[in-house]
Amino acid sequence: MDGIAQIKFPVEQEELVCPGHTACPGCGAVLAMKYVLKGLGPRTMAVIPPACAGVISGGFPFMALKIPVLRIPFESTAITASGIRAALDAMGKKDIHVLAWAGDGATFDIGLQALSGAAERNDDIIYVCYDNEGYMNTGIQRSSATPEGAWTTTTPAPYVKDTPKKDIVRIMAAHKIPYIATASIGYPADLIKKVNKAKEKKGTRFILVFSPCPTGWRYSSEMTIRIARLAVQTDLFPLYEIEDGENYTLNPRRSAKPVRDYFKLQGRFRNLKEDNLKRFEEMLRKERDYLNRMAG
Amino acid sequence: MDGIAQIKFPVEQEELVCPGHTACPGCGAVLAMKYVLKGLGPRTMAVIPPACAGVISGGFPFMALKIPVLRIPFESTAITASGIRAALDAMGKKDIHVLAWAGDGATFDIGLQALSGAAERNDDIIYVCYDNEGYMNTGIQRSSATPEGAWTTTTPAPYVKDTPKKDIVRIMAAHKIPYIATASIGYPADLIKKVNKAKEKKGTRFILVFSPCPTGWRYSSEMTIRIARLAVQTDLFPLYEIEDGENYTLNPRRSAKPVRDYFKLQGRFRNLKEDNLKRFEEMLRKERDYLNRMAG
Amino acid sequence: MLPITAISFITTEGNETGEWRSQRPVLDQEKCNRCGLCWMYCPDNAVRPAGDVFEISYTYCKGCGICAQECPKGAILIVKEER
Amino acid sequence: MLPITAISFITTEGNETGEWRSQRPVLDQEKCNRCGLCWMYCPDNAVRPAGDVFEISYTYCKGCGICAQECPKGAILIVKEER
Amino acid sequence: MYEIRFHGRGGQGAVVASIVLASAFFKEGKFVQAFPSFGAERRGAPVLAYTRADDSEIRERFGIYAPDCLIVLDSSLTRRKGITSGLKEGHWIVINSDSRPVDYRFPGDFRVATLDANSIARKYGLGSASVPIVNTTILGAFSRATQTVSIDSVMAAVKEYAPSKPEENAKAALEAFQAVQF
Amino acid sequence: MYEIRFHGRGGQGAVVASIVLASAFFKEGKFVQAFPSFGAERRGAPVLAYTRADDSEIRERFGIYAPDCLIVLDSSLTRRKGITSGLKEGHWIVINSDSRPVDYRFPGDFRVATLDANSIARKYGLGSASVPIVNTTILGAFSRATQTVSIDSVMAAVKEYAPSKPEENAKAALEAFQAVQF
Amino acid sequence: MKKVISANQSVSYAVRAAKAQVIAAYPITPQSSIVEMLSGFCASGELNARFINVESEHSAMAACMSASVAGARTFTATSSQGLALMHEVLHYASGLRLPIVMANVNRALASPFNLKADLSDSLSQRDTGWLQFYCESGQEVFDTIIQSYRIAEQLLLPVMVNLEGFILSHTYEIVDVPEQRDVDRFLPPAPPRESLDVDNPAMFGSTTDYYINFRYKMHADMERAKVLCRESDAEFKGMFGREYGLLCPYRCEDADLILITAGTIAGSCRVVADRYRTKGLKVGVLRIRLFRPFPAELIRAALRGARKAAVIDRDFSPGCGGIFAQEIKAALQGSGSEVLVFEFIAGLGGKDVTDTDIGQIIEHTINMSKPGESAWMGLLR
Amino acid sequence: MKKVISANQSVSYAVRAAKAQVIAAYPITPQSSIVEMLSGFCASGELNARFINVESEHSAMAACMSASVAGARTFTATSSQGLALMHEVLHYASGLRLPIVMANVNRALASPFNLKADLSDSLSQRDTGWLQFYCESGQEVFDTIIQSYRIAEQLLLPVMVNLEGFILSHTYEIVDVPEQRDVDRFLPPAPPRESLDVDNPAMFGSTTDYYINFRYKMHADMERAKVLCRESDAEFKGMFGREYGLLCPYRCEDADLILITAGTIAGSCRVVADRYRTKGLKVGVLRIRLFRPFPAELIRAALRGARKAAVIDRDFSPGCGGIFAQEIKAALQGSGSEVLVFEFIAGLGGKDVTDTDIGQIIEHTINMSKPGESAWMGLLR
Ligand SMILES: Cc1ncc(C[n+]2csc(CCOP(=O)(O)OP(=O)(O)O)c2C)c(N)n1
Ligand SMILES: Cc1ncc(C[n+]2csc(CCOP(=O)(O)OP(=O)(O)O)c2C)c(N)n1
Ligand code: SF4
Ligand code: SF4
Ligand code: SF4
Ligand code: SF4
Ligand code: SF4
Ligand code: SF4
Ligand SMILES: [Mg+2]
Ligand SMILES: [Mg+2]
Repeated sequence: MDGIAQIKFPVEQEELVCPGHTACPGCGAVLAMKYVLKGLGPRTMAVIPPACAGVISGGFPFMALKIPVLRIPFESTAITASGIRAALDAMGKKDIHVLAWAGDGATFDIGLQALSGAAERNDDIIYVCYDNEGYMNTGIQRSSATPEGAWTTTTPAPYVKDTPKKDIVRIMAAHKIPYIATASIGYPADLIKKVNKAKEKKGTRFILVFSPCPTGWRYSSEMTIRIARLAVQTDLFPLYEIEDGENYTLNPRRSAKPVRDYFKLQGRFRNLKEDNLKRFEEMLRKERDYLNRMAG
Repeated sequence: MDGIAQIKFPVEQEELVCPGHTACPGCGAVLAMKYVLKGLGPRTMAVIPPACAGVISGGFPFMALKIPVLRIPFESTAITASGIRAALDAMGKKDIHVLAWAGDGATFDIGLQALSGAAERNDDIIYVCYDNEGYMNTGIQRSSATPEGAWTTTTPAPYVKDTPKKDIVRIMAAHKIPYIATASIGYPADLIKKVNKAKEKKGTRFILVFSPCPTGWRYSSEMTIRIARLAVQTDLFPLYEIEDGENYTLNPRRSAKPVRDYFKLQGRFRNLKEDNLKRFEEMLRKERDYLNRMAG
Repeated sequence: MLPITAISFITTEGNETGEWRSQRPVLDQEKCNRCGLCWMYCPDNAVRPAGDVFEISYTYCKGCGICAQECPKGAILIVKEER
Repeated sequence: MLPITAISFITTEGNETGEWRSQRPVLDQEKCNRCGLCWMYCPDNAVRPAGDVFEISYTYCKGCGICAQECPKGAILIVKEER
Repeated sequence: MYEIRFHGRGGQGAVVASIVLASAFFKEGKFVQAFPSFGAERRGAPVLAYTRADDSEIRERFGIYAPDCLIVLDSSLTRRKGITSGLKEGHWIVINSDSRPVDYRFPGDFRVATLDANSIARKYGLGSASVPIVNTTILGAFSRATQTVSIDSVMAAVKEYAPSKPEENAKAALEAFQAVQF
Repeated sequence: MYEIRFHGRGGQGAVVASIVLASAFFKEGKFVQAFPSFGAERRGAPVLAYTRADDSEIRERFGIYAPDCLIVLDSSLTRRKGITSGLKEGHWIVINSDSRPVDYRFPGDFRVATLDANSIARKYGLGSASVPIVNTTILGAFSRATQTVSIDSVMAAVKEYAPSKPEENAKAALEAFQAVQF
Repeated sequence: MKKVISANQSVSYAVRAAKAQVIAAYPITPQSSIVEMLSGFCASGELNARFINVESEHSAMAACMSASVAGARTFTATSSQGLALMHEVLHYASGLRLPIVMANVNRALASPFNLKADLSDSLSQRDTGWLQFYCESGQEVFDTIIQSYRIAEQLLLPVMVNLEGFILSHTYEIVDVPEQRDVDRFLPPAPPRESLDVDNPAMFGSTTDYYINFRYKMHADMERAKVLCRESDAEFKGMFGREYGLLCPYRCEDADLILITAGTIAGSCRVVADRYRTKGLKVGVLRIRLFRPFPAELIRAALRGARKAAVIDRDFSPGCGGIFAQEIKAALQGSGSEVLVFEFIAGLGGKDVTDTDIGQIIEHTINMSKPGESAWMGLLR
Repeated sequence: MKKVISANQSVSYAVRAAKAQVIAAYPITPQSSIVEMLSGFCASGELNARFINVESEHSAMAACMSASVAGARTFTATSSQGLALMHEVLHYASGLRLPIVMANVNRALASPFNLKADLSDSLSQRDTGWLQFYCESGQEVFDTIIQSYRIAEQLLLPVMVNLEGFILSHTYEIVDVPEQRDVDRFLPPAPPRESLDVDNPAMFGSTTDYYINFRYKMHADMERAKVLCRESDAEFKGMFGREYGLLCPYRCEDADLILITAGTIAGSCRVVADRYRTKGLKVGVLRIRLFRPFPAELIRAALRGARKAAVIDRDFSPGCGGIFAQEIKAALQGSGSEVLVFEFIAGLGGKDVTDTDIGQIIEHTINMSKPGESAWMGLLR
């Protein structure tokens, strides 16, 4: 198909996500899954906890993914991946990627301990967290990934969330695992590149994928990609890699845009106050300095 | 009592730990409790999960501590402290310290998630982990705080533990809580000083107290203090503070001793191999660099 | 005959989500430069390479509008869905 | 009469752990400089300030030997417990 | 007992409509029940909601399989097969549509009422121009067509439940009451 | 049925002794049971352990309240009140002690056997000089005094269970067998 | 004041009226709207309580537990997986004798997943030492939560109030929400109890050889609970004109056949029972409202006259059967009762239990001379 | 080969003999020595299995679950709090139809804490869809674990093997550990089953409206389980000369009074029963070995001749009573049986159940004309 040859970036064309899935129109989480599976390919087994990803993956007798999937308890994403790896090893099955696929709630909150345990044992799994900054599947409640100043149904307007987003990447870095990356559905080529890099390593690999949610973030569905990019361009979601918890590689910095541009597109930030904005800029500066210091 | 006036360091003399408790002879964990309570004083409420600390605190109808204590589930140390704080606030009770007192197993492993949750909410509690590097109460099994190369009943000789100790301090630092400190029962004055400092702050405060265990570490009981000091002197357990996750203050470095001195006193390290030692020295160097980088 | 527990084998391709659509993307092959971005960014795999062009499958397209928003050539127009 | 559930009020001071001891620390007040380290380091609070000296309570002392080990003046001797 | 089934799409507010209608009946001293057809609601995906009203206490806790009325918030849904399933013969189908009742053919003898709720909703600035929110508006048409509940009660209920623009919502319902064709 | 109660201190290996003795009986075709008195064992703190032996299957799953013999691993424990509680009159108390049987007075008519297990254990390098491990040694004395199990069986069992120095442990038991006074 | 609200909203209003002081909860379908509404109340100050956004249900219950030991009035709400995750802490809460009140929105337990009504989630907590109520309407949910606080604080045992997911939780109906001052009269601040106190230090929940004695106390108090529940129900009627009882019999006095069930199925059963009554068949309905403690005596009394009973369980203990059916049979054994108990499993995973289903159950029970295996209703082909 | 070992060691040897492939476990008193021994076997290679040092029991069961879906033979062991923490995942394991085998060392549940034997921990998992065996000797523990793998893999349901903490787990006695090749003959590698497979992708445990149908399948297979358990027990006897049955009656044929219990108490009961037999009193003992699925028919049969039964429960469901007693009574109801069932709660929190206690139970049962409230034995003053 020479038409495809013209595609500006070379990517696996096989789709492991089937159409007909039940994600909302414009869902970023589906795109994250689409890209990650393009990177990993069909010899992948996945565990998926309750989440939008669970709903999207299909209800009996239907499945939206063309790989083997196990639906697991909300607390157990990483350890169930570890269990599969242990079984494959015990049965002598090789060349299979074990993917732990979870939302931010399952990763930052209820599944953090199991994840920390897998990281401590350096179990041979690829853990991908698609981050839509809240419990979306249950109707948009706050998670510890919800940014300060955001509305959710449990941080109701006008009070909104008053604590900053948990820094899961730094937490994982503290575990000194072989590979950590942040990525965004706004930059599929970069995301897929990082997945491929993770693929080549052994041990616990962690990728945080920024995945906007039109339904939960209160924006119009066509803006999903734009918003994902803005998060990176405003430094709210910097893209970088950490190897062995110590070697930092930052993506080349994109045109720095003011954070306002990002916030104003989303209904969830309608109640953002000036001082929030100030704290944000302060916070972003600090974070940038930290990353630069680390990148050395 | 002027005799006491001569004591080289001024410390609270009231004992909130009663004699008659059932700790093993030479137990470091009891000393940690003794010092921390000297720092916090009697207007303190504590939660204690299953652990040696639980056994030591007494069995009905006896109690070894002179403060109110709640015995809690193993997973729940931090959140039960948060719950007490919430109740005190709701009932308008002030000037009471809520102490979460847990071992390394309850902190690094099964209770990590609850701790992370409290830290994310910055709940107003003082969390002290007495670290004896293993599940001692159940008979010396490995925890993720058990150092590489150590024997435990679940990392049996000659194989021993082959993964490094989880870096809980870095994990907590990633939560950017107001105060974090490492301390040791080998240096009570420093420990109590840090407790007092923590006392003055609000929000989630975390102190990791190195607490040798003659029974589990396989050494003769009179060496408890000596071993605690050696851990610091060899840089295996550096003493420092972190404020707001970013401001590091390192204790003045003590005479640097070779790690061997520390290992050779303990039966649990009998199977330590040369390459372990190498990795240790390498690791210690890295850690020192990291701390220095962070400190200034 | 049901399996022993909920084990799914059938893909979701039978579920025609185009039915959800309230607006419809229309691709102008003239303007299109075959960059594939619409294909890359479609959350529903409703844009597919067909020979040397890209086509939109209205069987699945939910009308989110991303393809139109991201098309560098403005080759995709969003129109109201008329049924 | 028992409480409604296991609520402890009585301190452990009734439990004479000195009974566990197989070796006994003996404090030589002559050598002692009152630094209080033995008091500070005793895990069983068996060293107590008494007036202007420190005394060892054999009711609780478990004979761990820490006090002797840490005494800067070598004022504490460990002897075999004879019963 | 009077039972209504709502047909809408995710985002159109069919569930809210069923609740508003229930409280309209409640204002007239009726016993009421309103419940959605349970499941993850996605924008644009077909959804169902139900309302029950009766003069005596409602003890039924099972689903509604033979409704006395259908309220269709999106005309395109009328082409889904089985949309009328269970609807009692001779009863009402109230449709948000700019076509006339006669343009609709359903398998069975039903009474059809239509009104262009979209334009009315737009007129009163309910929802966005592209996606007007018609869930309150159409209740006016229901009131007029079925005569089961007064427009005043509907308007009162609408005002009570409208998250914003209560007056506009009520006016829209009233206009629908007047504009409905059957 | 023959029931033995061990009195020791945490770290002395009373529990292991109860198991070794059970397997000694087992080697003579007896049915056996050995169990500790349950609880956190701290060095120096008094601990109890039990052994049952019988010619027929042992179905009893309750505690031992009237033992046929006491084995005391630490002479200082003999001064604890109630140490002989339940011990059947006329039965044996085997004590690790450097004093003679006659030096002991117990409330009731019991037969006392003593041996200096510490020096024997030290001699064979069992445990440390300060803390000799006497749990295997004393079983030799038990065998001789009570005549319930042969020294060969004891030695065989000792060899089997000794974590280290099986020969020395066995020899110590044998020497105890010879040295015991009663 | 009467409102058209959902049962989940009814829960939230009740907790506000009860003036809970500490709320720790975690979202889960179909409970989420409770968490959302309550966090709203706390944020706006309508309810002066601390809301803890925990990271899991295990922590939610742990927080309620410690806050309760500290003396606060606490609340949480959950469902299915969340309740299951609390399991360990549920045992603690009762063992510590804490007056915690929890709403559980009944939902099927995974695996496989199903978000709809199924009582197996709360029934599989039946051995945890919690009182358990099962409600059938939004009004009853409100009233039961208010009653529960009073009972819990008198008895020092935790109470679980159950409502079926969606079928009840998401159904809007008329609820009379009483005036705050009336609620305050019925439910004053908790009577003082042993709690954490720096001036009187005590240790709660330590290790003990008296374990069996404390279990016996719990046993005795569970017996007392039945009396207390009746008393507070009566008092409640005095103030609010509504009462429920521990069992809710409908036309049972002269019934030959009694349908026994819990929750919303009871309402539908009454509809069908009346139909059969008109056909001259003496059918009654017995709804079990209080399941823990299990009112065995009342069950025996209620069934005294009947020849047959048909138990409809929206729950299932694999390898055993319907849970209500088993405990009812245990209550009847040796009581000299001759009643034939027929067992039906229906409505698992939110399967609608229609009037037709109930009709079939009645027919089946009439036609069979004696009970056989439990019959499963509404299996899909 | 015969050895003097503890029941915990017996568990470990059995798991080694069963060639488990993935073991994930977390230490807890009194189970710890199992974890220690098994991690030793895995480290030394004596057992070629992956041992996962999980950070909690919730993760231990989750790991067994996923490893089992991936096709491996898995094992875990736990006790009390650990088992309670697994609760949610226990439901998953059965719902996913996984042949996981677990040893549970029965211990009292907190709060308050008590480390000793109490069957309430496993019995409060009775609704989770696991088969449950209760053992009385180290030999039976070994044999039951071997049998369990076979049953689990034929049935595709998980099995829990229970042994009482300390009283059994830490008691050393003679156990005949069979030759590996004999075990291999009895227990070949697991028959193939649906599992994760990149060449045939499938999704396991997704959301479904067929929930009730899958529950029905589980119900049907639980019925089949009783047959399978008897079959494999018979086969086991053929190979190893030992069999147990689902119920273990002792001198019940002609008994007027039958003592019913589970676990180690049964042994002591036999001793006392014999004493009473010599006094001319016809006492029998019925030990319940398989509790899930509950062998109701066999219970009815076993009690047919008896006039009275005394159920001794080392467990307790607050607000209900002894759990064995309740289920036995439910099984008897409507069966025409006249047997009078007396209920006794004894040995909670490891309280020793002595021959004297059992004697009192017998006396009590003889002297009372009909059952009253459950009697609690051995309360401390
Ligand atoms: C133990 C447990 N608690 C709560 C839930 C309910 N629940 C299911 S999905 C979900 C939110 C998931 O959030 P996240 O992981 O961020 O995924 P998202 O839905 O946002 O994609 C919750 C709270 C559950 N299934 N299990
Ligand atoms: C849920 C649960 N799992 C396991 C246990 C058993 N347990 C009690 S204490 C303990 C180890 C505690 O280790 P740590 O926290 O390091 O304290 P330490 O005993 O070493 O002082 C374990 C595993 C438990 N009580 N609860
Ligand atoms: S709620 Fe958000 S994340 Fe979930 S499916 Fe919809 S768009 Fe995707
Ligand atoms: S085992 Fe170690 S930590 Fe525990 S009481 Fe003994 S010495 Fe202290
Ligand atoms: S994005 Fe636009 S230009 Fe690129 S392929 Fe699609 S339609 Fe053509
Ligand atoms: S509108 Fe959305 S769903 Fe439709 S083709 Fe474009 S991107 Fe795909
Ligand atoms: S440590 Fe030595 S010198 Fe100091 S007070 Fe004690 S005995 Fe005296
Ligand atoms: S020996 Fe140990 S217990 Fe005794 S006084 Fe010295 S320090 Fe204290
Ligand atoms: Mg999310
Ligand atoms: Mg520890």
